[in-house]
Amino acid sequence: MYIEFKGITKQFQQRQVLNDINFGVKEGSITALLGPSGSGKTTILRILAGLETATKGSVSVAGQVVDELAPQARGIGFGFQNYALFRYLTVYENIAFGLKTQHWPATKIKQRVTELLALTELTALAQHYPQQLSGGQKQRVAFARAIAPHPKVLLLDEPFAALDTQIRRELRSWLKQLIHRVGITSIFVTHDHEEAIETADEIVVINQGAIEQIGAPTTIYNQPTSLFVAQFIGHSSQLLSPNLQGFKLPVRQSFKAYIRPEQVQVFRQNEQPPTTGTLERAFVVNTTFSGAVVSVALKWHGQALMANRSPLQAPLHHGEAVLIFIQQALIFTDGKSELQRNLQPAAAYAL
Amino acid sequence: MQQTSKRLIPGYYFSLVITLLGVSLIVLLPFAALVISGWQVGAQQFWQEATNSRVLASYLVSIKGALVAAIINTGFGLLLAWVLTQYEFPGKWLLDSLLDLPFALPTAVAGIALAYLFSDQGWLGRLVVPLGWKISYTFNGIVIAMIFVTLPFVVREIQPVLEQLDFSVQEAAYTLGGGTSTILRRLVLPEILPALVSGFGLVFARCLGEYGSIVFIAGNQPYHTEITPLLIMFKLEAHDYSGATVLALVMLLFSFTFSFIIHSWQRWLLQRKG
Amino acid sequence: MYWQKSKWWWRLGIGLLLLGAYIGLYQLRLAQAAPTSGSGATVTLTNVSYDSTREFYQAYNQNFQKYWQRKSGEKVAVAISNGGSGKQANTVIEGNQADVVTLALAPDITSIQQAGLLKANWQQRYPDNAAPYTSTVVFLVRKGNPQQIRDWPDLLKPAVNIVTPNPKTSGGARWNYLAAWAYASKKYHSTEKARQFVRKLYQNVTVLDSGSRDATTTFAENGQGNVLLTWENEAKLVCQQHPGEYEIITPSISIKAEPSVAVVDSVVAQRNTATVAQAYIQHLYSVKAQKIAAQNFYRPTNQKVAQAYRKEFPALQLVTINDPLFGGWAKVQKQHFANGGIFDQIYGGG
Amino acid sequence: MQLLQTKPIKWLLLVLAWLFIGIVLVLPVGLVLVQAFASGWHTYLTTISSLVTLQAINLTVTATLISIVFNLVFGVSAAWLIAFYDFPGKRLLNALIDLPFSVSPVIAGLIFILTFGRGGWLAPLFSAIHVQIVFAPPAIFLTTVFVTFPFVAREVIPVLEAKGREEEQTAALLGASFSQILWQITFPAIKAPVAGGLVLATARALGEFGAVAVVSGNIQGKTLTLSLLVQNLYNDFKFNEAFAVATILLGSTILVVLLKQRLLKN
Repeated sequence: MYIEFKGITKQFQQRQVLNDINFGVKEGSITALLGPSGSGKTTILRILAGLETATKGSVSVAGQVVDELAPQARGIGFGFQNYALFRYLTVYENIAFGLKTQHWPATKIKQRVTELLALTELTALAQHYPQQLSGGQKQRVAFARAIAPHPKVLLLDEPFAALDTQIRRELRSWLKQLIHRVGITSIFVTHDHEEAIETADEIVVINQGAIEQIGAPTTIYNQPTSLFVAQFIGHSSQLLSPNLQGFKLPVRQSFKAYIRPEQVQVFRQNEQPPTTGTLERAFVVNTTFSGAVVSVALKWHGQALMANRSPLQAPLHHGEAVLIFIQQALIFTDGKSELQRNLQPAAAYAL
Repeated sequence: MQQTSKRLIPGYYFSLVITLLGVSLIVLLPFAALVISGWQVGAQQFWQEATNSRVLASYLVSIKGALVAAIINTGFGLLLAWVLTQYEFPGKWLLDSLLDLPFALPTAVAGIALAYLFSDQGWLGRLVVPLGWKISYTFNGIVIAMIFVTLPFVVREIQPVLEQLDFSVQEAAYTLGGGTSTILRRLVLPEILPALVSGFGLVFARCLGEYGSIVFIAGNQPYHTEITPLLIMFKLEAHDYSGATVLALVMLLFSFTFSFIIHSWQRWLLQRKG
Repeated sequence: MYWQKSKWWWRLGIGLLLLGAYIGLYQLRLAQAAPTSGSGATVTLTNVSYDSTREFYQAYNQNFQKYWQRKSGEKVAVAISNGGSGKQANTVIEGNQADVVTLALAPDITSIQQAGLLKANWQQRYPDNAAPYTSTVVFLVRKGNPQQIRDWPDLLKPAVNIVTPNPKTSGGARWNYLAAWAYASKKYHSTEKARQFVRKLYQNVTVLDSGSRDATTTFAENGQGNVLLTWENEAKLVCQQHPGEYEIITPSISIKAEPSVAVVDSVVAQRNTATVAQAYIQHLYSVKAQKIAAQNFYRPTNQKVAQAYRKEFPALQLVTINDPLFGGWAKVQKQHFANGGIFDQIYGGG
Repeated sequence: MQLLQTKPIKWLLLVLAWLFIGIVLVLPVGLVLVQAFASGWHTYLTTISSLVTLQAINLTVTATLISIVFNLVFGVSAAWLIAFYDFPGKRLLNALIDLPFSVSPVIAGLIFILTFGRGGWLAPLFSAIHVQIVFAPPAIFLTTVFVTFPFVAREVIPVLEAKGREEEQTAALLGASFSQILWQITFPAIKAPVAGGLVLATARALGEFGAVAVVSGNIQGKTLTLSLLVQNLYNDFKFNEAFAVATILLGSTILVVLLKQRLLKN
């Protein structure tokens, strides 16, 4: 592992901010620290950067323990949430700043800054001041400035929080591509699971100062190992001991089932269900059209269940009795989770 | 988590040393000298010095003058701030600039000019003599000097608040049938009250300590027109250092208590406003 | 940022020009102030004096500069400080580096002596109790004397508003107080009656300024009160400044005010200025200096000069501080001006 | 509300405002000018170019320059300390910086007499090295520094706190030194409040009277500032001369006010 956290614990005024954090980050990968605000995820980032000290534990980068190193000496590029661009320096000077402080020769500085300006498509804005830039442009300047001195690690604190939804989407994929192209090991902090899933190679879910789960985005999304992760990541309906047909349910034991809306198929009475399995009866409570999908609120055996349906299909009416087919559910028993697929033959399903 | 962060930005010890050195040499050391020499006076003598009849009279003159000046300046400060923020008129820039003069004008200059202006033969003093009024060398003179030196305080406190006042609320209230006085009382006053209070406090505190301008225009007559700072000066000139120290400590104590009360009141008002 | 570049240069140019003009003027004035010829460094003397001597010492300093240069070849510049006598004494005690002190009354110099800055025999070192010029206390009234004030008892009339400095803070004002006391004692031969007389007098005081100069300003410039109780020289100065506006009333009995002078031994020893400082004081007794004093309304102690100026200074009965009635400063200070003394008793109650 | 916007009310309030300002502000200032020239140009020019006046200008300007330099260095470093670091006693430090604002000038003078005067704490130290503090120029400098103490710090601290520390932290992470951060990152952001604070400090230093009056020995040419000279001339019955010297102070005051207005606009 390129970066390794070993037993990081942090106490502040009797409060346990972090409790025995252990994980590693592969070289050249993008890792997301995902968790609600106050979970301690930013503190992990700041401890790695040297902005704060851990009460216990140790961090190493590229096999070297950095605990005693000054923040400046750790070879880390850090991007603050609000970018913290130097507002009285131009874009060019911002990017060149870290190179000048390290006494690079002038020609080298020029070469590197020009290269980064081209990489981040900021060449035309080189002589602009930060307040003349849009949010996305600022983010790109901050990125260029952080990686300019060839740091070993790039740390970003909520890199997209200050952006509009549209720009956020574009920037995520752009950043992901760029980081992979540059090949720099990166960690970023976010509270938005979509952001983490779309951008990261690996996600570390943190809650109340402890790690809940580590894994690839698909694993985290599909196979949460804790109730917290199941609830925190993505939308899902939570049902109490439902009688699910086609699943191996615990016997004489209460359990919880988490069902994502895209795993629930809804059919009108007159529609031909493309399956031979047993269909459940449910009632439509409400429908909301949100562009790509129609999200359907259902009542099934007295419990609330959400489903998605294609807007191309015939609209549903309130109170209408419909048939549903549940493809996949996450069953929690005694703190253990198990992802189950419906054992009945499923239909080719396109939404 | 800001509290536990390491001192990443360089210059901590540098700025710490300069700041502590400055504060210690210029503020702490002299004040320690004041407190210690006050301590050496002894409780009994302290009480006597602090409460003899002439001293008590000077407290009264100072507080009365400061109170009157603060009330007048709060009223006119409100008027000036209103005029400056709500109306457009020629010479507005001049009026706004003139208001800064007392901040910067040396108190001695203000003092002699006012004493001259309001004396019985002065441009203005002459006008009020037939009415049987005297301004210079009476209590009125003290108030005039206090008004002059603290003129900008209230205006500068209220001005920004009035500028940001949301008049759509008032217009809504007006369309709903609230009269002008109701709107002023129920909607405008609560908004500007915290600023008004802090302005009043600033004026009052500054008036209590003012010396330079008042000494020229007050008659400096014990029991009638002698303010506490002047009495401190007298005691200093008479080489009565312990007496001067006692008065200084009493004044300091009073102004700290006063500013504490004003601060708490203002905080309470702001909290209530939300 | 705040100014355009080209404007910057203009401003800088104008600023430098002004600065240059200022420095030039300053050098010019310095050169003018220095005594004309001769070589060698300039000795500076600091004379800490009281309020009413500004005009006198300005004239005397010029005379002394010439005299000293003629006599010793040395250039001397005298810096003067004026203020209430007691306050001035305090600044010297607190470390104001005065080579000579020329104050309004002996006790102020005695307090400097008690602080260890000069020798105890200072009053014997120069003639006339180290008082080279004297004065007395008179009344200054507005033209035509509307209140018909002729002598001390007229000051007790209810309609009279007196302006006079506070004897507690102003040394000069102690003479004023003592003059009233002297009159009442000589007239009624009773301490109790004198006390009542003076009490009534101070009840008529409307403005009690801290210094004698403040009192004069209050009366003459700001038009307060009907009568200013002040020194003769101060009253004459006002008449000179405002010809035809005021009249001086000389009472039948008054006090002989003796402003004292001394060399501050410890300062001159440290600054190495003893010779010139002593000459500065000694020269005050010269005929020339005595004439300057007379021209500045102080009564000369030199008999010949006094004779020449006798028209200027009306004769009256003058009581001295060493009169049995007072018994010297030490006694007077304790009896009248100490905290809780007679003055506090008669004025303290308001 | 409409009532307050009607013409008659508006004019009434305007007239009231101007009348008040006219009586308490314009007339006194006008009087200074009129009286300064009452005995003619010649007296005016002789007065303001006399050696005593020039020496007073010298002393006043020196005291002001010392205060400005002190204020700049102290104000910026105090703001740096308070805005960029967390440490125990921060609130106390803040209160101590503000203290000189709430103190009467006379008390400001008194405390320096108590500290450096003959009976004072530090008297033995300074008399041993033959340095005169009170009733000499050093005391004038000290009191001027004292009364102008908080100006720059007060203006800069809120601006720096509002700005946040991230820029400086980023610069530090990029390996920047103290002076690089100060000059390239922080100083450009606090130029305006620093200038504003300095303007206020200048005004106060030029005109301080009460505190200086306590510690000055009133020695012409040595410890007489412009304000004290005005008072001395006034006490000397030289009223027109006093007002003439006052015009120098008035002129600098107007300059300061204009400068402040200009800074606010930018």
